[in-house]
Amino acid sequence: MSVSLTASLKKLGIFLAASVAVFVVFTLLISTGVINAYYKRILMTICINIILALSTNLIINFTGQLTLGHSAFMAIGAYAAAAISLKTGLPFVLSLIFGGLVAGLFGFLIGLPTLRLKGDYLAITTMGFCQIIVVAIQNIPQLGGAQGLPGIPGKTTFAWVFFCMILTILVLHNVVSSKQGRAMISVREDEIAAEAMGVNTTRYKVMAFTLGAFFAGLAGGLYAFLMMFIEPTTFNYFKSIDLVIYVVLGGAGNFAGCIASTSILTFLPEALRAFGDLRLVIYPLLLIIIMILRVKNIRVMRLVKMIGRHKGGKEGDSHAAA
Amino acid sequence: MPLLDIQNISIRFGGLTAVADFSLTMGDHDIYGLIGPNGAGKTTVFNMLTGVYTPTSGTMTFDGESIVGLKPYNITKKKIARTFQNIRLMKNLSVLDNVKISFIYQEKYGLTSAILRLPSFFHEEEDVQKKSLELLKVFHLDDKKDEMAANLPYGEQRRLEIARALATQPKLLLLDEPAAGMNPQETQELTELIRWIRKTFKISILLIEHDMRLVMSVCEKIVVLDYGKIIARGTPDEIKANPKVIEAYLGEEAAHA
Amino acid sequence: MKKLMACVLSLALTVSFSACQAGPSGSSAGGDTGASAQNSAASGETIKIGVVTPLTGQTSSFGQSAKKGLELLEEQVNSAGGINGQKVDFLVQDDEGKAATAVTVGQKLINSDKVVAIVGPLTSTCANSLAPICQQYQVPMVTGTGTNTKITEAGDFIFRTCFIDPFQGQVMAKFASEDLKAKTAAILFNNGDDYSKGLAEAFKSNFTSKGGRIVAEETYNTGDKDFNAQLTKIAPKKPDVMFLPDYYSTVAVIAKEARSAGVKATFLGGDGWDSSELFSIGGDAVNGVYFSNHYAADDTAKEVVQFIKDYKAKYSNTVPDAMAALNYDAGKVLLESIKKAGSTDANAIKEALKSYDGTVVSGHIKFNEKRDAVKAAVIIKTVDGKEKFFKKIQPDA
Amino acid sequence: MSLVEFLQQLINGLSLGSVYALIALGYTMVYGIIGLINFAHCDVYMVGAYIGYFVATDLHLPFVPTLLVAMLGTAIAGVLIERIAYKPLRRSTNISLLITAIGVSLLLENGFNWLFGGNPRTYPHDILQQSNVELGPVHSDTLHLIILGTSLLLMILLQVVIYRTKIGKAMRATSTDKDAAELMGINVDTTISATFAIGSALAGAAGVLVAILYSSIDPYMGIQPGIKAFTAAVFGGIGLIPGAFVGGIILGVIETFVTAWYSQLSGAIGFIVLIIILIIKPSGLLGKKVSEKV
Repeated sequence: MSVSLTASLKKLGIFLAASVAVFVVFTLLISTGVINAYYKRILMTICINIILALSTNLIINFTGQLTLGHSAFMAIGAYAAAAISLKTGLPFVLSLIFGGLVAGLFGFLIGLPTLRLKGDYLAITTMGFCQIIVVAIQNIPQLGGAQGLPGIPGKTTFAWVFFCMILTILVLHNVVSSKQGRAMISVREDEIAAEAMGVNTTRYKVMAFTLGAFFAGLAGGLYAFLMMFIEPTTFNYFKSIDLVIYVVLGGAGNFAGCIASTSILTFLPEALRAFGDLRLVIYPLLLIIIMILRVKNIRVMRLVKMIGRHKGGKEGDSHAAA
Repeated sequence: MPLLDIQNISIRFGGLTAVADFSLTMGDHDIYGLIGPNGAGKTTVFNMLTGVYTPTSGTMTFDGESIVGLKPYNITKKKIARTFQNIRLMKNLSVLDNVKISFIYQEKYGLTSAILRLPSFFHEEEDVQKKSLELLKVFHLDDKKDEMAANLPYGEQRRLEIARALATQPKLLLLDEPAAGMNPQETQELTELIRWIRKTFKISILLIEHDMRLVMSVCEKIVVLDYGKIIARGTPDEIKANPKVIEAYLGEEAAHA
Repeated sequence: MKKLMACVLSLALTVSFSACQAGPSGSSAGGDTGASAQNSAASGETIKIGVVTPLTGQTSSFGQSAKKGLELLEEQVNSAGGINGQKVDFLVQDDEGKAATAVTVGQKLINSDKVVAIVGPLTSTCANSLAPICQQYQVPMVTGTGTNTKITEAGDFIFRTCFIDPFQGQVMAKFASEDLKAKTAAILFNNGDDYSKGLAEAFKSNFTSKGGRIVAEETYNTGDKDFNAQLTKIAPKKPDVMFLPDYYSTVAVIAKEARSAGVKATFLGGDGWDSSELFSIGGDAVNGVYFSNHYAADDTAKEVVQFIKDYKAKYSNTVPDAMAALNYDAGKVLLESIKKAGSTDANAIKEALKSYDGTVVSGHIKFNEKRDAVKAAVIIKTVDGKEKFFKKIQPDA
Repeated sequence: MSLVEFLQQLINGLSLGSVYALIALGYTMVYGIIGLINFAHCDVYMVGAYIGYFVATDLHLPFVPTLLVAMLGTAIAGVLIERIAYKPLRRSTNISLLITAIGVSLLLENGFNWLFGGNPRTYPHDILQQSNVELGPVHSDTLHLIILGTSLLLMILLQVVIYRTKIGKAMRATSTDKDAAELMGINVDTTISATFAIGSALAGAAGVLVAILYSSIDPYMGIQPGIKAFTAAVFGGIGLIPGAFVGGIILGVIETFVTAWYSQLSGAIGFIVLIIILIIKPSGLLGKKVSEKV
């Protein structure tokens, strides 16, 4: 891994150029009608889901904390952004940032006490938190309660979701390839050893949670201004479970895999629509099959690696003896 | 002023007193050994020293400051580092990244610098890269820097763990059975390594070890624990001659030695 | 470097993969619709109408009924020669009862299938989310069951053929205080459901403004089956009536538990009570209940009789429920307006809808300036396991 | 709140809690042995209710045979699910197993919705005669008492099975260390299948009993009680059989009293209590603190 400034700038330049190229291609396809409004909406949903999945990825795959309540932060971001825009007429971009910040604040406040729980206990607690947020919103008449909040201006465009996604990729990539990211990964690998090496694990867990919450909040804001109408049950823990599925299928700590699995899984229900009601049977069936095949595949990979290690180990020994 | 001053620390788990009235004083550049039969409470002493457990009573000062009740990562910042009895490397990370973990607390740049890639990020990261590689070179692990830690042979994993602990820049290094599972030749190399570490890094070392040959040859002083209590302390020769130790623990092994 | 490039690549690949799918799946979208469209005479053009309704998920039972109602309508219209010489094709899409899915399938219908208008969505939540999209693309949308007030506020292409939540709440409050002479009332509603909450709020404000007193207002959440905590609290307050605005499968359980908890009040409800299953679940506890509905199955009006007869004939003697009737009505109002407009131009249809004036199964329908149907409600009384027409309540002018 | 009302609410809470406890027992048992949050457990509960429905309405069997057939059916279903979906993943991460369990859960829900439609079906509740039981000023009914008794009985029975029988010993060994158990001659596959069979049979029994209590069933009926029961299991200390019972009962009582005090909170109260408990006692009410050996 290179850490030099010039290499880093070059890398950034190529990434941005590639992103702009992808954006231009899609914009052309949209403006010429090759991608109609329906597919454009799916495309935008994919971008929003990628932001959500990457932020979940930071918490689950990089920091190793199983959260089943990430959609709560999406809800907070969506409602905060929509409400402030409707009440004060704050400009769109500031509303988005506001939504992200409020979500991030909640992430911090929730993360602090709950992140000392481990594994399944953390999972159920975050899931419970998600449910509490949904019920809380249902009881706030100023936010529309259970009936939902209509009349949000439809300001989210393809450019907004696309570049917010690029921004998310960049920021989270920079985070995970810095000391902060290393600290998060060390928490995932072995909390006790990490603490013994001077890593304040609580601090980095909360940092991952807060950052994740911020981007989920940002995605929530984009979603609100895309949908123009939001209601609480959209954000219940089933949405969180979807996110967990995206990142688990994407592979451990892997940006590209996460993006690919999110795109495919967001599009899959649309592709399966031709099957009618049966699609909701096919989807979980595919999920189970993929999980099983994935494990088989990992086993094969491990075997290959083991053979490789055997060779490498021998070389290593001879070297050590020399 | 001694580097480490432990006075009468005890710890109880429920009704069981795991360690009672443990006292130990170490100066700069000392190598001490902590021995005793299995379950005598040696690792528990390490765990109290590194903040994993908080002693029920007693005082511990390091470099003139109390370290009782500090979190493990804060104790590391006070310059005490350790290895683990059952190797605790970050198995899925590369050898290099394992060492870099130890530099996290020493790097000063914040999240903003990381996200915006400000100059401080590059300076410090470059510095860490350099230091880590140097350390790996010293431990003959530099050509394996990109290997996954889990794929290293056992002896190299032990070496990497020591390298990782040293990367935290300690003044006191706690080694928990570093020779466990090593063959005689590797143990011999380890003996050299420990002496060399003290000399090069100018630090003190406290060693838990079952391999008496290693303990007797490197340690200047030895403390013997049995059932959580100190039953003897002294130089290797004194310990070898102590009938209590022979009775409690050394027995037949002493006969072989 | 590699990682970032891989990100871009995988994104580009998957997205273009989805774009490639556009062609085939766009054209095969009619798969869901009834066979009736195909076996009727093959006249060239068909009028494509989108239907957005939940066929899966926790509200699927309502959506299935709605689909049946509309398929009956499709069959009837096409066997009578279609509209303006063209066959009608209802393209039914499943919104899973989720707001986001409603918008996605709505856009599929609008942008890929090029429907001329949309019937639905069935739930208020979905209708609220799809309405701004239909308005944006200027596609007339007629919801037969979206009772939330705000749906039609999205714009002038959005219509509703049922009454709004406040109206039912108002009708029942008026009925309670004027006909039943009730002085005290208790309300128990689903706090997480827009429909239930909407009715409860309207009942509360209307009942108190008529001089009544709400002695207890308790809530529960979707999926709850045990209401004893709330009922034990309500029982000693001895309300004259208890308003239970929720669907039959829930209120039947509440009614049963309420009776054994010692609640003696007369139960009142909304159109969600209407189902033949009400009595099999609720047993004796749901006799002597009054609830507001769109029409009474024992009504002798010819539209009602004919509809029930046709429905039973098509669906092996199943009695249609309100969801079937209301969506049938929404479809019918739309088709008659298309007929009147004489074209499938969106603006022409919109104008025809605005001036619609006719009688369908659920009564006489005319739209007010908010494009909400102005129509009478009926009060049903349950007697000996049967729903009986009790009274008709005309809307205030 | 008067004393009578207080007592009545206590009985309401116990009744609700016994429903939670009944479902939580199977959850916690599977968790205790193989460490999997079996998300599909609540759908096996739904399957049990459906089997009971068809047996009682189509075959006109009385209550006890209906219950037994439903238990047998769900036991088989549970074993099949484990063999087909979970077994290939046994050595992979917890989270992969969790995703698979979610997949199975969705498959059962949507599959039943596709096969039998989403309409709630009226349960043949007359197969078990219910009557009110007056206890002085307060009341309950026979069915609630049966459910309470059943969950108490099953808790004791499970404890006996796990601590007094050979298969129980095998289960405990498997839960401690699969590999070591295998080396000691324990057939781990059979043991895990037995665990699933028992856990699923419990879910089946719960399905029939609760369906009779609430009179109707639908394919999604398991979601909410499943979450509540899981909360109860964690609340009591997941993996501990008495924990599931105690957790269920206490959760039921707390939920009832808070709902009676301020029903607006009813949807969230279980979780609020759970989070508070876990923050104070991270391993649940009866759970022992397990500190990792360093």
